[in-house]
Amino acid sequence: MTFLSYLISGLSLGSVYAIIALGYTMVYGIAKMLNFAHGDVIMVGAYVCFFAMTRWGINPVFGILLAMAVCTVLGVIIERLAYKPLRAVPSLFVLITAIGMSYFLQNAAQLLWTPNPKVFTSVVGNASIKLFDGQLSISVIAIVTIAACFVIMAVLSWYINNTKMGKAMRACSEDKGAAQLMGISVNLTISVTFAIGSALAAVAGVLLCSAYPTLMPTTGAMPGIKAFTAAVFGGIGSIPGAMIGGIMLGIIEIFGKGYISTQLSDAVVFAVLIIVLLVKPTGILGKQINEKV
Amino acid sequence: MKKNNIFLIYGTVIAAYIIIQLLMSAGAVTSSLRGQLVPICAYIVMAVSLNLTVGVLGELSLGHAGFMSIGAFTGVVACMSLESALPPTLPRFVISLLVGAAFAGVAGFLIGIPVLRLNGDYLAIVTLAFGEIIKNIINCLYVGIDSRGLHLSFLTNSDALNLEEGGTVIINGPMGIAGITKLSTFTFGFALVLVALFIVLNLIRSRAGRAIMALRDNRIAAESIGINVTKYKLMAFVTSSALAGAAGTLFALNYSTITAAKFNFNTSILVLVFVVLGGLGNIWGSIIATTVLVILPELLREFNDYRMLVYAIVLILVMLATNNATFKNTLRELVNKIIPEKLIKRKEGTTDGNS
Amino acid sequence: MATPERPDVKLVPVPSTNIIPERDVDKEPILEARNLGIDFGGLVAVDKFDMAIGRTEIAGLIGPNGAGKTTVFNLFTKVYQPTRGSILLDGRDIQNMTTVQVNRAGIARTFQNIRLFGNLSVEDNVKLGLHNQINYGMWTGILRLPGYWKSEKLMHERAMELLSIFDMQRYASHRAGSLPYGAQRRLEIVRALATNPSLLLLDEPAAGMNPSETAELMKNIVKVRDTFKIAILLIEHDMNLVMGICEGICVLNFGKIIAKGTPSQIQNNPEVIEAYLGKKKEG
Amino acid sequence: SANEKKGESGAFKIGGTGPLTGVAAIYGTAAMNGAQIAVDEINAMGGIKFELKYEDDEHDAEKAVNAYNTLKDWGMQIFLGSVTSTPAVATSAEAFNDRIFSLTPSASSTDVTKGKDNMFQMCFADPNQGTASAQYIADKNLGTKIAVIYKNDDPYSKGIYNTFAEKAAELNLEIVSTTTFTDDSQTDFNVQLLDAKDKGADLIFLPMYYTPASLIFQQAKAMGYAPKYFGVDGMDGILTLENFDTSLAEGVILLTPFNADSNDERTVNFVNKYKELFDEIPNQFAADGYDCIYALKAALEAAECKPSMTASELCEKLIGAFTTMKFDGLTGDSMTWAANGEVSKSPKGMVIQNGAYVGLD
Amino acid sequence: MLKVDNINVYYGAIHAIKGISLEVNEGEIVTLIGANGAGKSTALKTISGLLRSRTGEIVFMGEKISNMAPHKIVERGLAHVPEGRRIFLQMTVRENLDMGAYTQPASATEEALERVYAQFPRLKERRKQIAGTLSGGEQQMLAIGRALMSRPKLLALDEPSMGLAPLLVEQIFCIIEELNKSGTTILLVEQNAQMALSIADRAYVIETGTIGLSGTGRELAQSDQIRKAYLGG
Ligand SMILES: Nc1ncnc2c1ncn2[C@@H]1O[C@H](COP(=O)(O)OP(=O)(O)OP(=O)(O)O)[C@@H](O)[C@H]1O
Ligand SMILES: Nc1ncnc2c1ncn2[C@@H]1O[C@H](COP(=O)(O)OP(=O)(O)OP(=O)(O)O)[C@@H](O)[C@H]1O
Ligand SMILES: [Mg+2]
Ligand SMILES: [Mg+2]
Repeated sequence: MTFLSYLISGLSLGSVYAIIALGYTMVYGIAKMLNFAHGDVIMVGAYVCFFAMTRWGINPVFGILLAMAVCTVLGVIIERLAYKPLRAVPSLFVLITAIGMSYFLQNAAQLLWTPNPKVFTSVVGNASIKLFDGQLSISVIAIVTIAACFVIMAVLSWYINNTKMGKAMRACSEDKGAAQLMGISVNLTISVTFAIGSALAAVAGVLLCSAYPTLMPTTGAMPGIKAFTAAVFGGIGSIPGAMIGGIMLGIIEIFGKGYISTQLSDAVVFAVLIIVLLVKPTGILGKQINEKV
Repeated sequence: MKKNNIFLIYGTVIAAYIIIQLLMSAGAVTSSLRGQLVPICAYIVMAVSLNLTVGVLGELSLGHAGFMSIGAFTGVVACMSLESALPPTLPRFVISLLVGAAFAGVAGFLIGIPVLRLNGDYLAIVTLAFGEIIKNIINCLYVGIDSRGLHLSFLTNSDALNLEEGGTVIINGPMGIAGITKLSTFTFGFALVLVALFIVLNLIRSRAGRAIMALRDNRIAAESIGINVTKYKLMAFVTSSALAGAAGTLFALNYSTITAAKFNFNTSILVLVFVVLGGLGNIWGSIIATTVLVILPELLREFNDYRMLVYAIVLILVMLATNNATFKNTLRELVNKIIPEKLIKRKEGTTDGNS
Repeated sequence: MATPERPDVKLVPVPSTNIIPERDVDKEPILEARNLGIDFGGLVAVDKFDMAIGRTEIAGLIGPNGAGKTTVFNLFTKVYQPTRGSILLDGRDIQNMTTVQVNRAGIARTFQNIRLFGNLSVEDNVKLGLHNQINYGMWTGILRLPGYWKSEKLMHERAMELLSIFDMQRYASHRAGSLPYGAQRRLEIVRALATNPSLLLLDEPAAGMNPSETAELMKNIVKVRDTFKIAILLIEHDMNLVMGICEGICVLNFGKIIAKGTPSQIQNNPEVIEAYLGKKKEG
Repeated sequence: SANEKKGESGAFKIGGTGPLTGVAAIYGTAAMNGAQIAVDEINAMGGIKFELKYEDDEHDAEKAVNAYNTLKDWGMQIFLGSVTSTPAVATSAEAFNDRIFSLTPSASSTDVTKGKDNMFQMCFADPNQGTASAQYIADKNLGTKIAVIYKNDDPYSKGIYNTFAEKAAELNLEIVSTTTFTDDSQTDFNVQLLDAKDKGADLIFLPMYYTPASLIFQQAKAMGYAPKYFGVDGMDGILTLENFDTSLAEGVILLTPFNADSNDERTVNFVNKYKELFDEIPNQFAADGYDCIYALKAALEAAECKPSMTASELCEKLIGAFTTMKFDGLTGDSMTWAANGEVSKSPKGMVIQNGAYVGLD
Repeated sequence: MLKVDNINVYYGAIHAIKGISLEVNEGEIVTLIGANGAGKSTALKTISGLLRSRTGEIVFMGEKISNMAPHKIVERGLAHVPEGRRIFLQMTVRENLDMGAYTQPASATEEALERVYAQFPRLKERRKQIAGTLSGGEQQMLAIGRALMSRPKLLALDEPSMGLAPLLVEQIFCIIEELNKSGTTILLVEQNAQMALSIADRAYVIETGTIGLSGTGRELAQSDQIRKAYLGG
């Protein structure tokens, strides 16, 4: 029973990591940059939805849509202003602007919305399903998050592999110059990538805060790093990989706490990560692409 | 290599030291600046050593603060344990520094083994993981000393050390180390910077350094001409982490307290920002970028609440400007216009320095 | 088509089963591949590959695109592990060697798509080739002990000497990545030579060169062989070069050897003409 | 040197450092705001005048020392300590060397005051809270099987836990489950709660701030587990958490020196002012900041200090005043200070009922 | 059809193209020859919009295309097979070809694909292989095939014969001539000047960033100066 409870907690936590990791890996896969501001876009999304629901009394569904709209615009603006001018230089430089952007968003949020935590109202309520005479309970938000994860993963995979824009994205990720020669507008493609990634961030923010309802300007930071870890764990750039990586990470974290030690759980998570990467150097689903000599 | 003009590097550092010493003796240095001299030195050593990994070896590391942490804690433990046995500060300081460097170097070696099998972002995540593990472990670690020697305990609390009457707890789990006697001085810090520069610059401009850079540029080609990848990756990694360890000791011995939380992901990122902003592989750039970026938040204190916001904006703008071709060209043309040909070399340096 | 100036190379007739030139016949071949093969998934990239290269031979490996020529180089240098067969270098099986060890044992190569250390200077690229020839330790370097100065001076001299073979001394301080294409190809050869090989593998050394540059290159390849007394195996699609300087030629098609012989034998082999050369050319 | 600069405007220059940005910004801003209200009140009264300057330390020892040095350059005469413990340990060592009198509103670790005669605390020291909590639980028979969840990378939390565990053993309280979390893993508490539940704990001791506690309440409820909760002063503020479902905290007992819902006239006045100025209900940090300024005023008056005195002169006088005076503030009546800098005040046991704090005794 | 007027191109401080002007008429095969580093590839990249010219003007089909984004230029019917192939290494052969037809309506893709497969049967055979693992020559075929997918009006080819087997080189030149006959205008950069001149209507010789000589293919092939410098004769 304990095992099952742990597994369910792990799945719920993991699904939150997974949903963030999906956006992360999407942007990484296409723009080839580690967008360290992703976690902070999540935070903004959660705030927008929070204000929509609690201050303006908007229905949660519209709250989410509004959050997605705001984040989409924000994501595209960030890309245009801060990342686009650096497209020709090594991605490490963009990493640094992304970090600057992350500082910026956190501090702007603090000035706008004060550093005081707010309690997020779950968009699907706090109900849970009780099994085995209430010995085991699964919260609805966990189920919704997992379901959302699967849907998003499926839609994203399909989109990238089958649509024209999806193919343009893959082409841009490999060689922007050659993609242009195919008639692909690199600017548009990357903007769309960021738009999708940021809209996903908004969804992730809402689900994250529905499951773990504290909302602060720094709310996105740690989940952002965890999601980055999850994305790498699953094989960065791989959409199903991000999902699997996120869920694995959640489960390992909970099992580490439950069966090893709550004090050492962080070390356990990261040690497992290192071991997995030693065995599979490109993550769980990452393709080992050998350079032809 | 042109961008690592050694005379410029040593010259700037030594001149800066002399000028600051003169100003200090004239009482013209504010407490604020004076208080930052040692951390600046420590961060310079951090940046220079990280540049060895990121700029010269070409591997992204997101856990450099982990090595700093190991150096800080082991160095301070050494320092505090030797307090009665070795009262004079200079040798005690040097021994602590060596202990810190040695432990961090060993950690670098251990983490270097998985590093060899991974590239790019996978390596980055392993270093990040390593930094987190170190932080977590030190938070659970208790070390004390009494007449019987050092005592160690894990996952408990300081009582489990069973210290004798009069023994002292050195590392107290999440409380870290408190009551450190400040041994670090600007002069010690300056000396460490010189040593670090000497090691890194000479390493880069030697047979081993060339091999390390070859790995960065093209691993397959390097193998094809018989360069042992494992050996040189490890060499760069261990040197880099040992120097970070020394920087950690210097840093820790400047404050009366340190905690594991100080050396978290954000600190690793901060040092990475210094390195990238200063230029990959560009040691002089690392020194300047570090100095400017450490002082900048202090200069921005006037902005009060907007301080970190302004810092973020400055960071982004500097990044955009330094990578903007038009901006660089305009700057070059401007410099060409204002300054006669033969002075350009030197003047360009100062323009960068003030940016 | 204009006949290129042929460098003065004396072709030695050889028995058709063995393409080693006569002067090398009584010596053990520098490299011998026996029944070599490799598969990629379902694709049999190289199969039943037998070849012997004489001590001072310039041999050619030709064949249509995708025939498996580069793959053979990758097998020789242990970039790929063969699925079947064995490779003897100087009579020693290289089965358990790594790329690095193979190089130290005497095989150096260039790459079809240039792989220089683009951010380093031309001189440093060559010095890296000398890495295992002139040795000193890490601390000798850091502390600038006398060994450092001595070795670096020696390296510099050797590097300049090697560069001068291809008349490239003037580029010594340039960034390798900024050189014109042809110069980059030559630099790769110099770097490979610096590792003091007994067998040099050149993958399309003349690609991207115009005919006059190619003619220059041909002279240089022969010069290298003559000065260093080493064996050279080259892949090339420029028939003027191949027919001009190779003593023995081996033709691959779909991973299998379809012909071995002297240039004139190859040029007149109907199977080779059909698969590779196209309608016969004069000259 | 800067240290010897005097207050020019006839006001005492008080400097404070605390986290004004980053994760811990709520605590720093609250303490700063509370102190500012007190300064404004006092300046309006006539008599002693204060000039207050706060610098951000980002909850980091290095930045705190920088902030402290900036304040020194400004001419700080009295140091309002750092708000959080780790930075306070670093700044108090500097202030000790510089002989600048320091009073921290809320840095509760004993390392802050240890060995420094000029360093005083307005809040309880961690051990006091730990012992007092255990004593209180034993006295009131609040629980038979106790679980503890603490934050392993937080000196505050770990410090209280240590003394709590010690005292609990002494009092024969049975601790059945001890689990932890860290900054990196403070979202999911299911494992900790399951452990407590499986071991049959009927009371959970939560030496932590209210943000993670609010998650614990929510997650325990979701899993159908309803033990008693016992918190410490960091729990204060949970009811003012925006949009918090206060029913989750129903029955939570906490030891806190400050109660924003108190009917005490000074508290009401302070709370109203704070709401008006900052649009928020003040927490304990704000009250601590407020009290610090009034305590300094009392001490300065008692020792007959002048703004023209140097920091080190003030330091000696204030040490004398603090160790002898009695002070009534928002966070306690008849507070006194021991020579080691620790405050003695009686914590108020509170229980949350119907979304409000109710005094227990 | 294409008119390049006095363009100047820089790489940072390096002045790579110093005032080049040239013209390509509808239906022609025009070739650019010149030594390594002369600026041939740079000229092509500028025409297709990958690089910007500081001065001058490029006009394609009566429309000014200098300073236009490359993808817009492609849409107007100018395809460029870049130096070094630049195929999408991690995509399959088929996907690469699909990318080539990006600007085309989906209905036209199948037919274009059949044509390319007919010209390069090897590509059909390897359509599922990851392009990065193709041999050098196979990659070159893919690069040309990919450009043909967009049915360009003007096809700019940068050293298409590099790394190809002799049989294939002949084939490639045949294909170029065929394409030309079926209405595609060709701008060809080649090291194999002999072959290039033999099929070209007109040719330009680029020498360190400027146009040295120009004339019909035949004229240049017979010029002594050219023979010495570029034909190795
Ligand atoms: N790593 C690999 N995975 C799958 N197939 C491969 C791999 N490497 C090579 N091949 C295939 O093996 C065959 C031989 O390739 P190779 O590179 O040896 O050809 P090549 O003879 O050098 O041709 P070219 O003259 O065009 O360079 C090709 O069909 C190629 O697609
Ligand atoms: N990215 C670049 N950065 C700096 N200089 C460059 C760059 N690309 C080319 N150059 C320089 O510009 C000049 C022209 O180069 P370009 O590639 O156009 O020559 P090319 O005629 O195509 O030669 P090749 O026959 O070798 O392909 C050369 O001197 C080259 O070194
Ligand atoms: Mg090949
Ligand atoms: Mg070119």
